[in-house]
Amino acid sequence: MSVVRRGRFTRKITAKISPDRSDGDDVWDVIQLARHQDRPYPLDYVQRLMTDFEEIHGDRLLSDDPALVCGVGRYHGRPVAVIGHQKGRDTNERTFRNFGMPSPEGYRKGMRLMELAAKFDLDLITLIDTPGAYPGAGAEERGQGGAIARSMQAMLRLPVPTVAVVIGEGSSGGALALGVADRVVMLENTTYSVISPEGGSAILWRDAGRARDAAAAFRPTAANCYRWGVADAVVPEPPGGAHEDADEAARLLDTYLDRTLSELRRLTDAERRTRRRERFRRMGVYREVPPEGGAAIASGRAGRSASSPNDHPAQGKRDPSS
Amino acid sequence: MSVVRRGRFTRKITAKISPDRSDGDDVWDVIQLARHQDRPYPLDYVQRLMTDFEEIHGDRLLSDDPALVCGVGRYHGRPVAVIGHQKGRDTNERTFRNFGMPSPEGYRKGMRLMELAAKFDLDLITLIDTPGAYPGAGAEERGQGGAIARSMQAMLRLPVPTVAVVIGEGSSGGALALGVADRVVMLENTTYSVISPEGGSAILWRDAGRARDAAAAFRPTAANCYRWGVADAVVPEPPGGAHEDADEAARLLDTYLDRTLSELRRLTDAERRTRRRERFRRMGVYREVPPEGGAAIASGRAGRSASSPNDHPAQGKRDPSS
Amino acid sequence: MHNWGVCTSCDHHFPVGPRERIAQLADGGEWTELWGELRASDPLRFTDLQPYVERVERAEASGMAEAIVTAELSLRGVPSVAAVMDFGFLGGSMGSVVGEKFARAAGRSAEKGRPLIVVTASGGARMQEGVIALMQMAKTVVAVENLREARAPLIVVLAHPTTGGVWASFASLGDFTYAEPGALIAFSGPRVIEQTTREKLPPDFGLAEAQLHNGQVDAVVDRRELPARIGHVLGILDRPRGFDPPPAIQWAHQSRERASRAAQALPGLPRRLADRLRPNSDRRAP
Amino acid sequence: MHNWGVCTSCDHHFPVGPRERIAQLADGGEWTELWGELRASDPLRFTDLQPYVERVERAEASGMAEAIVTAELSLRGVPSVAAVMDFGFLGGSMGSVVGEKFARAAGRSAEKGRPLIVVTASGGARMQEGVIALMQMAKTVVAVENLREARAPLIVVLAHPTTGGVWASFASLGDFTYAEPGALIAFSGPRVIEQTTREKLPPDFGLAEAQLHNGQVDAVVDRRELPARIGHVLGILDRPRGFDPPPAIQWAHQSRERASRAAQALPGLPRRLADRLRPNSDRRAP
Ligand SMILES: [Zn+2]
Ligand SMILES: [Zn+2]
Repeated sequence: MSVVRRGRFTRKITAKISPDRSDGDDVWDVIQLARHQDRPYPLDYVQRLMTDFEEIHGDRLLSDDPALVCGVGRYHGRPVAVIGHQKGRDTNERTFRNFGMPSPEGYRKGMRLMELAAKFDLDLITLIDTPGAYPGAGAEERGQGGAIARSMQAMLRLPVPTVAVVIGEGSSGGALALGVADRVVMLENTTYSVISPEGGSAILWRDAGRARDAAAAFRPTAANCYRWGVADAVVPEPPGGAHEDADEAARLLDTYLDRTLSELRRLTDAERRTRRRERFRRMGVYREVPPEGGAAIASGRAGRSASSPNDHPAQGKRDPSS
Repeated sequence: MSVVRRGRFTRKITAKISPDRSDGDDVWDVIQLARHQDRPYPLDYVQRLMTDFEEIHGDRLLSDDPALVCGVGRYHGRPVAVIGHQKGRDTNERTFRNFGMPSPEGYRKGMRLMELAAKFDLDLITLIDTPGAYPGAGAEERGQGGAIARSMQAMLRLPVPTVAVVIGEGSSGGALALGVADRVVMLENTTYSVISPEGGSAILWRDAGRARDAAAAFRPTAANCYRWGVADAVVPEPPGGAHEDADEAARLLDTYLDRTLSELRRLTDAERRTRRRERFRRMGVYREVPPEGGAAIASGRAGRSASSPNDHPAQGKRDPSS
Repeated sequence: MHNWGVCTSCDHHFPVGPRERIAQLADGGEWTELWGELRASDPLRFTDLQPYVERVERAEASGMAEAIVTAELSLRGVPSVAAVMDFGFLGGSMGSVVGEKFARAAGRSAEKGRPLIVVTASGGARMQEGVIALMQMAKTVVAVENLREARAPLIVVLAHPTTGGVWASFASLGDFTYAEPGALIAFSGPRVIEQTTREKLPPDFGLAEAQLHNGQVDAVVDRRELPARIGHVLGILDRPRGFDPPPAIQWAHQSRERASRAAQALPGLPRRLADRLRPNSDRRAP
Repeated sequence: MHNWGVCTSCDHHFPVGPRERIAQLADGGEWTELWGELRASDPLRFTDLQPYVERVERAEASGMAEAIVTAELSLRGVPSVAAVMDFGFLGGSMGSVVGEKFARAAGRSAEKGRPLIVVTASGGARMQEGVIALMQMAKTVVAVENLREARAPLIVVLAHPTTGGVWASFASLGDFTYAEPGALIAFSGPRVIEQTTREKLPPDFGLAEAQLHNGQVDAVVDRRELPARIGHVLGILDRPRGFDPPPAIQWAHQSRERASRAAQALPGLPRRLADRLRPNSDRRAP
């Protein structure tokens, strides 16, 4: 196969996605593109996709975290809620934004926006682009782990349609905290990974310099995440990457977002919540070996669930090697 | 009238309550009793009323506040949730408990317990005894006002039966944060007030030394609060006051609590929530003057609401002087 | 009032009466007062340095009805209900009338599905109504719950000062919360804190700008910009009527640099905070 | 294991394997393993310093099945489900098997209305399963939601160490959360923090005792007291069966002094905190 296809989105999602980005250099290229400092950030997409936008500030507990931008906007004539990791483009703004690494206060601001989304029946769009949640002593003391866990919990409980878009690098729980959505989509040149390649290098290779090797091992590109069932769709970017033409990047995302939200709105609140839970409940690849002296256990786990048309081959599947 | 009577509770609530504690000295006496350092505190009641008790700690955000004790216990063979202001008896414990003045973290721990109460269908009992929420710069920076407001909001949303008991002094929003319950009851020698007499003296008399005058003006005794419709019942204390016999004080409270919780359990979750909201919606005494050139507006506000058998004459009433 | 009650030289925000305030917010300055016939009562027969009834009578004699004015108006084309407090009436204290008018305003909003715009200015609960004033805090929270179920927006503007029981009830529960520059926002005022704790407070204690830093408000907004800002939010939250309006995406066919700069300048970007934060700081309360 | 794996001299809590742990918790040391047939797969064909499949094979060869053992047991008379992590199996890392077994355990709890007892010991997500390991965090949160709807208690015991994606998912979401003395509890470990921020960390960074102070756990509990403590909580939460048992209020006809002292000594009174707090302190994070 040479083109990533995905049901009714096939027409639009026909970009030049190599389906086999397992080569280490290719993966490294995508990582560089995902981190390109001229890539559009959440406020760049908001500027292009929304006719109005009003940011909220503060968690009502302790502080405001500029690493997460949260607000309400008008999208295709409807009110929506937006949460995005904002990295900052110049040195001053990067420092101000803490390089897009949220503190617990950021996730708690996000949960406050989710309450508004529930009250006002706003579709929720999250825009993911972070090297991870901020690793600081103060962040730990103020419950970084619990903030991420409760952000996922809040997304699972939301009655409204939710779409998570990886627009740059999506690393670690700091990314997933905003990723527990009805649909998870990745732009073409983005990554979604359990850890940054640098972090993986330090831990698995015990050597900070093996980031390329780690990247080649994790293979966290959009195409691979789609193949693994972690992403529901891959949205093409303009030639050369989103940083070459932010307007076109936004337009391509818009096509996917608008259609997907319309589709999700056709479901009831309860249906969306149930399917959202089922989607993540199915994640994982494992073997079931026969218990000692018993027969192989093979029932129920393999294949697609009838209740979800968006099931993935890689979800809930027993590995063929088992 | 010489005895405070209250529907089906009349039999038990026949203590020696003077119905006319408007005399300044009497009010001051009650204030002293309400603050007596040998009075039973929440853990003293828990010890006597519950067969088991497990305290929870921490707000999962920032800290643990020992000024508010929160936990689950077994009461008459059923699980219940308890939140109480704990003042501390000796100097060390008073310091540790911050004299029963909660920080925002205390109210947030309380809201965490309310989540447990909702999950496990636990009746909620709050035990109120505080000079007020802690007035500190840090408490303000961490959202003391919002913590109190959201604690009230959480109590209004609870599906389970809730009873608030003023067991000592109930001053200011720091007390009311735990007081938005299905039933509000006061022990005989307790007070419930918009502010402590000392605070009222400093503000209204511009003189810290007029606390007795302020007390006489606020008249915040249980009997008066009952008369004003702020308390649904007054629970008698042993001769001399609760500090003279904690066991007997607990037994007298137990009689009221057990019966009231049983009664509340007969309602549906929705009925309780609706009536709880109506109870506080009706609070207030005001006049409606005829608009200029118009007729007097007299409809609807006076008298009892048919939907609540526990309506009070003083709730939602137009003042007779209007 | 001249320049909306804002000093033309230093932008200091002077107090503004509730009727002027409503006129500032209302399209064409036109609005209809609601429940102006509600007046304070004296349930406790309260006397401190003077009888409560006399305080009320003197305040009423100056033309004010109570510490809150409720109204129907149109704000940037959106039919709305407003509840605006009056610090000039007994320190904007919340007694039974404030609680009842707030609750009625919220009820009207909920019933008609219209936004409730609240402007607070209050020293807290009205002590002369004793524990009955305290109960108004709970009453207003019930009203906020009504708004939530009706999906009616609650916009709160915190004017100077917003303290005590007002801050600890409905003023803290807005869907969107704006503060006027320099407004004191606190549950306990600075004097009480200094007397109780012997703490030396920072000069900006409890001020709107500090409370933005503390995550307690969404923005500090100049009074002259309030109608535009609130109108902007209401416009966003407005549901589509009938059928969806044409998408009309504002494709900004501008250079990447311009687009990026424009994005940085979106309303709400908390530029002022940048100065307060250390590089790479792992922020905690100052 | 001798003395539950706790040093008889200094009370240090040594690591304890999941099967010994379950036996410690189970009445009579009797329990039934569930889903022991689940084994790790290698969806990424992952190799770092050695192939993932070889790491798994070596770990399995030592008799462990995976980094979590799930079981049915009776704890102080309450039929329960347990999910106990094994730091000895690839650092207790959470891959697909941990996520699936946790989800099945929660499903069993929800279905039967039984408590789920979780003991965590984990370095975080299993990196060798890449982003699929990351997704297990969301999967376990779904499982916690199932428990909530079924009203089944979730008791979490945090053993040393509980870090990364485990702490940032189900381990943070217990109804009651206990930590073993000295357990490291953090999302980012001390080494990562020091390398990233150049911060000098306090010696008790992230330890159970500090996290109690930070409001992140309900209590620090000695391992030998865990069955009694958990049994106590489960006994409280147990619904009355059939009809209410006789009230049997424990009227303590003791002197006021004795009663008061007894109340002070109730389980859960955080005495240790007292030493850390300044008099009249308006506490914030240290
Ligand atoms: Zn000036
Ligand atoms: Zn030792």
